[in-house]
Amino acid sequence: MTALDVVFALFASTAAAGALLAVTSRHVVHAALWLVLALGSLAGVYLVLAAEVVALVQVLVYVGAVVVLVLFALMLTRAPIGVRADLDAAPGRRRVAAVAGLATSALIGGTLLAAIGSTAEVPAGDGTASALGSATFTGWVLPFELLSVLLLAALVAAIAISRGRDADTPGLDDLAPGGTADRADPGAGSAAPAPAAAPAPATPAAPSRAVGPDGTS
Amino acid sequence: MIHLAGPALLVAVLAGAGVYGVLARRNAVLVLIGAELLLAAAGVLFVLGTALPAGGLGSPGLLDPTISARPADPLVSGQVATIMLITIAAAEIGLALAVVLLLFRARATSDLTAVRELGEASPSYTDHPDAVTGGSLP
Amino acid sequence: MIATGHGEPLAAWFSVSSAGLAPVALPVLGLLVVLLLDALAPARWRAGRALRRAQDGVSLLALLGAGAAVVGLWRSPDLVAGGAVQAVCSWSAGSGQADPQCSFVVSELTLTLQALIVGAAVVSLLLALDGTGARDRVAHHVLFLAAVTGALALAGARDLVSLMVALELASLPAVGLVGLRRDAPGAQGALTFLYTAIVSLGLLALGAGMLLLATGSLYLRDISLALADAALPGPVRAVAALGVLLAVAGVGYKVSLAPFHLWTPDTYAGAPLPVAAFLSVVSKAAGLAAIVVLLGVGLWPVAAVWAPVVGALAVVTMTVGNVVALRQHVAVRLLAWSTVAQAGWVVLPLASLGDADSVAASAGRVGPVLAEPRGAVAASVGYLVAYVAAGLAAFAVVVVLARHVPAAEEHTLESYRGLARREPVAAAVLGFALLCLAGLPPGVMGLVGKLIALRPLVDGGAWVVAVAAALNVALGVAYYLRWTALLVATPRPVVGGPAVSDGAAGVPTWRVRPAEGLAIGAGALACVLLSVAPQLIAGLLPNGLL
Amino acid sequence: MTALAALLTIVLPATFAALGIAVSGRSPVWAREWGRTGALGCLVAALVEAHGVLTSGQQARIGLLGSADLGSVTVALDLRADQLSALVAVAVAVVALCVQVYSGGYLAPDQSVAPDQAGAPDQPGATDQPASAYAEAPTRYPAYAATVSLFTAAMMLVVHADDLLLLLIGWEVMGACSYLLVGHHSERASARAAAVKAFLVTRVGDLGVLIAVVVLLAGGGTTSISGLIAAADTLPDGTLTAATLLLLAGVAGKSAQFPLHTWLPDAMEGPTPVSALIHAATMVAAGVFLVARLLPLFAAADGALAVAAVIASITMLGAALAALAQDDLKRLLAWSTISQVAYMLAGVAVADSAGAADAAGAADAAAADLAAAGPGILHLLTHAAFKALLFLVAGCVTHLVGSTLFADMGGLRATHPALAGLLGLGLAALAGVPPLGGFWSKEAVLTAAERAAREGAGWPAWLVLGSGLLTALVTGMYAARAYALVALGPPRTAAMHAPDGEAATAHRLPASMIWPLWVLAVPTAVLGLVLLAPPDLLATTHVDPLTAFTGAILSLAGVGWALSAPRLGTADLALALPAGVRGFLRAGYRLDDVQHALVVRPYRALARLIGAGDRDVVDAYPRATVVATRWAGLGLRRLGNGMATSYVGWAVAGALVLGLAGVVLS
Repeated sequence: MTALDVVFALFASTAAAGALLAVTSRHVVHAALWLVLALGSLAGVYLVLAAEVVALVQVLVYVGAVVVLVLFALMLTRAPIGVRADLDAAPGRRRVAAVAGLATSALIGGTLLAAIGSTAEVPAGDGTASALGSATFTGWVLPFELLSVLLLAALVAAIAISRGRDADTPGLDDLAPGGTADRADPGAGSAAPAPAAAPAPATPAAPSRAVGPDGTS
Repeated sequence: MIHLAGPALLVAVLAGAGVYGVLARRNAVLVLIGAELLLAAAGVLFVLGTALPAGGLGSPGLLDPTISARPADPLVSGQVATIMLITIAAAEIGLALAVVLLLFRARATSDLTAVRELGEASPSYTDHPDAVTGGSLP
Repeated sequence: MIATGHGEPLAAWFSVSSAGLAPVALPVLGLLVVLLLDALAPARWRAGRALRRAQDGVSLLALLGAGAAVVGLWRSPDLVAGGAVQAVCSWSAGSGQADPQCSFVVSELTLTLQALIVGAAVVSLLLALDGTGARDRVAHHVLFLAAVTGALALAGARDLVSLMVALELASLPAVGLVGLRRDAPGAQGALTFLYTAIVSLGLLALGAGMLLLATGSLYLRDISLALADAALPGPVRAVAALGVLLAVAGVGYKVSLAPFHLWTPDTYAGAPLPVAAFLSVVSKAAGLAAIVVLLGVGLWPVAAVWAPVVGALAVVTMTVGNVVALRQHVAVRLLAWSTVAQAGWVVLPLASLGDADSVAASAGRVGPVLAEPRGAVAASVGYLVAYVAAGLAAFAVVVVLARHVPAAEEHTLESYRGLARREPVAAAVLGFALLCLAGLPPGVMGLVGKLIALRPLVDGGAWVVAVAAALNVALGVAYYLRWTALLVATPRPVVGGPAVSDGAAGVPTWRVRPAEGLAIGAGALACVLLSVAPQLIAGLLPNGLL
Repeated sequence: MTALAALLTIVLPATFAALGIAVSGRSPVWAREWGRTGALGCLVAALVEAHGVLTSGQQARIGLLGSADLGSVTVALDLRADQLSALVAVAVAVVALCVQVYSGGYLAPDQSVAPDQAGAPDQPGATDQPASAYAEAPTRYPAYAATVSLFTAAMMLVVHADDLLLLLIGWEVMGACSYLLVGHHSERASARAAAVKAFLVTRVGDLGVLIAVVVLLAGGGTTSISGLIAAADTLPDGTLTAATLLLLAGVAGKSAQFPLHTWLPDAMEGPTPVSALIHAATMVAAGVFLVARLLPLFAAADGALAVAAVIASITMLGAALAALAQDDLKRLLAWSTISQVAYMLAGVAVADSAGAADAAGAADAAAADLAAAGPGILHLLTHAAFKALLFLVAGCVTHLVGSTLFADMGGLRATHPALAGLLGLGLAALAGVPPLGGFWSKEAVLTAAERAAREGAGWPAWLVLGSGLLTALVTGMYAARAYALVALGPPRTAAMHAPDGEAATAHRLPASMIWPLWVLAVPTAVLGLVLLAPPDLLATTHVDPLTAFTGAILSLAGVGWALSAPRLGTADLALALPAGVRGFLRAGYRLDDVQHALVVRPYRALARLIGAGDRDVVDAYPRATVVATRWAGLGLRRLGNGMATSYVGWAVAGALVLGLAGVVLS
């Protein structure tokens, strides 16, 4: 039991507790904040494991960006502030989920612990920025470049999806190929999305239209 | 030097919590929190992998203390993988939130149980509607 | 191109072959040009169709360029000599490795898969061109090219990080494509797809982490060498096995293996039809590339662990797909479930690698043993080629009909009744494609594909799996035949449904656009060609995998 | 030239099938002419091929599609033309032409000859009713004629294939065509059921052939028939035994041998010309042909020929007895087909290639192998002639009477003496009355069995001999009984009455239905002459005088017994049997009931539960195979409940099971 072990135990237990609270909290904003705690503590875990750069990225990207995004989304979707029971699935489903979660933990933990045994101790790795930079731009240059394309594509996709559709600008589907002259019902098929304030329909609305091919729905 | 069992346990707990979070939530945004935890578990595992000497758990140096530890992985594979994983997760969550917003705009809800008209149990896909009980599955 | 690294613990050198990466890089270039065109184009271009034409042209050119690069690489000296181009490699002085570690290798397998992906992508793009609105054209083309880039990169990826990133690159933009419909079904389809993709990424990453932990490397070659070492302790081997199978689970959703397949029908139904076509062929080819790279090229020394599981998965997948497809009455959903069933066939040959003898014979050997599972991988890829050709042809007809014929709006199979009288050419292509999928003559391609998929199993003695697969042939024939028979059936008098055609019977009231005609023609041509010369799909990968 | 002719026998009917569909539109007249032209061209090509093969004595190999390289094996998609294929091709072409011509009259929309509705549409027992055919003929005839052409082409492909894959394609196409043809009267529930039954039962056997091809491919590394025959002695025993037994399953299915024979009597639901086509030369004969073609493999495999002999022995006697008790002319003919095909199979099964080689003095082993199948093939040819004749005559009788039940028939000799004569000729050939063709071929089979038995072939040969002799007796009985019921006695129905009544003029048979009968009567009578100058194929086919005498005496005894029955007080010999036995035989040993209880009834119950779906005949096959799987499909579909996280849940569960399996397996 070294000092590092103690520090690690602190961070790890905080992260684990934060994770458990984040998935069980019945308060949406709290859930997001518990996630911040869990991911922030993970940065500490990375530090103990001598992955300085990873810890930095974790703080910057996760705590700084991802959680903010989540909070924004919660606000934009008018998630109720306060304790709500309808965040979780039905009790039966939750039990199934708990069994699945426990099984996952047991399988992964059991296999890892069996392989690790009782004596294995690890030295601190080399997680300096210089080492990581060199590695990224030599051995890992291909995934790095692919990642840049991925980020660009995700950006384009997010913008394109969230741009919304104006009545006068045709979207992917309802622009009839080459014009509307040869279509039977150019406009009738494009059921405009329900306005944001409309209540959720009790039954799926017009499901048969939902399978409309491109061009009609 | 820290004991390996700690990080391993952390991985197991995070993965389990992530799986529970994904399956037990019905708010589309909260499901994403579970998914993030699952990815975080994988990140810890990667970093743990780099902390081991070359050859991983199977390397002789790890199990036999008399052999001096072999040099660490010069490509720092695990840490690079973690960073990339974090980046992918960020890209994914951005896209996911855009989709959730789109869903919210179209159906005024982000409750996954309320929007399932694409499913097989939806009456429009059954050849004999009376043979299938509608959409009231849990 | 060799650059020296920074010192002892770091990579001593690394090399990048720009020619080898050209097929992956060209779509990225096209994507950037499309974006730039949109940003910089003068206003008067925007008013007319010039900008759209330019964007279409650039996208097609980028894909064709990638195709040309693939053809060019096939002639490269390394490949002609039976080897492979090591496109992105590094060598670490301190790692004790004798060989360089490569994250991208251009081998015969890579090129075969890339050629298939490029071909399928070109046809998918042609199908999408006339369905894409003016404003979304940029987004569509950018996402399309990005997804194709990911698929192309998967074919050559040889380390788990590249595999992971490329797999996501092949998936995330596809989610965006599904969401481009921008309505509730589109959002649901995209969300279903995305959640499955994220959780699968989690599983894949956990699996990769386990493998890293067990073997100390993320390079497939090093991993397989480490796992082939008989001295590996049992518990560590268990970690590796768990890693391998979690990785399989993480990749399985991409090819729609049961039980990771449930997103497939919903997403296909929610997506714009051309995107569904893209998902069912290009995306599936990417998934198979990932599985083949992971299992066939990388982890086959531990095949004894995963082969029985993959065999079971394959049989379960094809059974589930066939059984549910029997009850489908909506064309797209039927195609979706049929792709599930076909996915089982695609991975089926890999199950033959579990033969204890071949694994025992290879244990402890290094180097060229990696060429060993050629037969099974070639069968998998061969079946995939046949499936992609038939799937494209079927989807092309469905897409074009749905776009032009109001009667096909509801998209049930019933709206295809008597199609042969109204649209003889389309019905002929669709019918032939369906027969190919079913594996019935004259769709010889499908029959041969099924035979070559079964062959490794029979050779390897995996009789149980082979017989189960053979029984599935009969099951699958049923729903393909049902659809095919509807094409030539007598039209029913209209009962409360839309009239079959506005004009006189047999006179089309619409004209096929050039891009659509090209797409249908290409699909039909591929089917006919491969049926007349089935040796093309049977004789793939003559020189091994590397 | 030979090669080209062989190729044309396949290509011509296929082309005209396509033309018939594409060009004739809805005109039955055009469709009829396309069909007839195709069949005529096919016959000419087959004759040219036969001429080439018989004069030059060589076999031709025809590279068709080049070769397909399936990884480590090469599939040479070749055709071949030798004496076996040429002779069978001629028989197929003759029958096909006769059927095409005859169908034009039988199914034509000629209102002037439409008989009165004698039988109710779904009257049990009465099988084919041309009456309903008339109503449908204008729209269905093109498809019908084209299907017959396609059927011919498929059979020609089977006959000429030198590669198992090609053979399999023809085999499957034939199955699909038979499904369509048997279900021609798709408005009748019984016709749909019969079509489905024929398709499903034969498919069970086809699965055997498919697996056998895979086994041979795995064991022999090739699917080339020539290659496999050449390598027959070197193949591993296990492969040979497995493959030949699986092939026998396919043969039993296609050739309607016990226990897969049950579809054939029901297939009488098809129009009578279709029955002639299926029974005489094409589908049913294909099974026997397959055994003859692959005889060296069967000979090399332990026990395969013995199994074939046992199957044939059981089938020939059992089917003959069942035929004796039938009260429907077409069903009687159907059972007689089963029995006669069993004779063919027996003739092939007792083949002794070594003895044949000695006797023929043939230079090469391949010719000897072929010659060994001689008796079976000779019977195939004579049977093709007389069975086609019988069915076409039966069609004429049906046309006159409006029913296929014996109860409605009688007195044909008085009203239509020529037709009665032709019927008598066909039945006499069936019974094996000398000197008709059927006599020589049947005695050749018996002689071969006797020789094999004497030369130590063991008990299967004795079994075949004993069963064959008994069957000869029973065959004579049922053939003569049929004649007695149809041709003798007083006319039963108005249609058969007085030749001067208006009914008789209304029922003048069209010429196109008459002259095919005379064409077929010639080979029925004189095909035995071929033994005077036998081709190589039949070089070793002998008729031993003593055996022939025994067989002829037995069959004549049966004939006499049945013919004298009226004088003994009962018009129908079958009435002499106890009622229970008669019913048992008539129902085909109640095998259908067994099948019904085990398969059909559960299916029906399920179908009722699920609710009647689409009644369309195109859905029949899917429905039949599907029902059991539907419930599973329903359950599986419930998984797709539209909720994303639920899908993810299954994915995670799958991953956990996979991971657990991996940990356990390692």
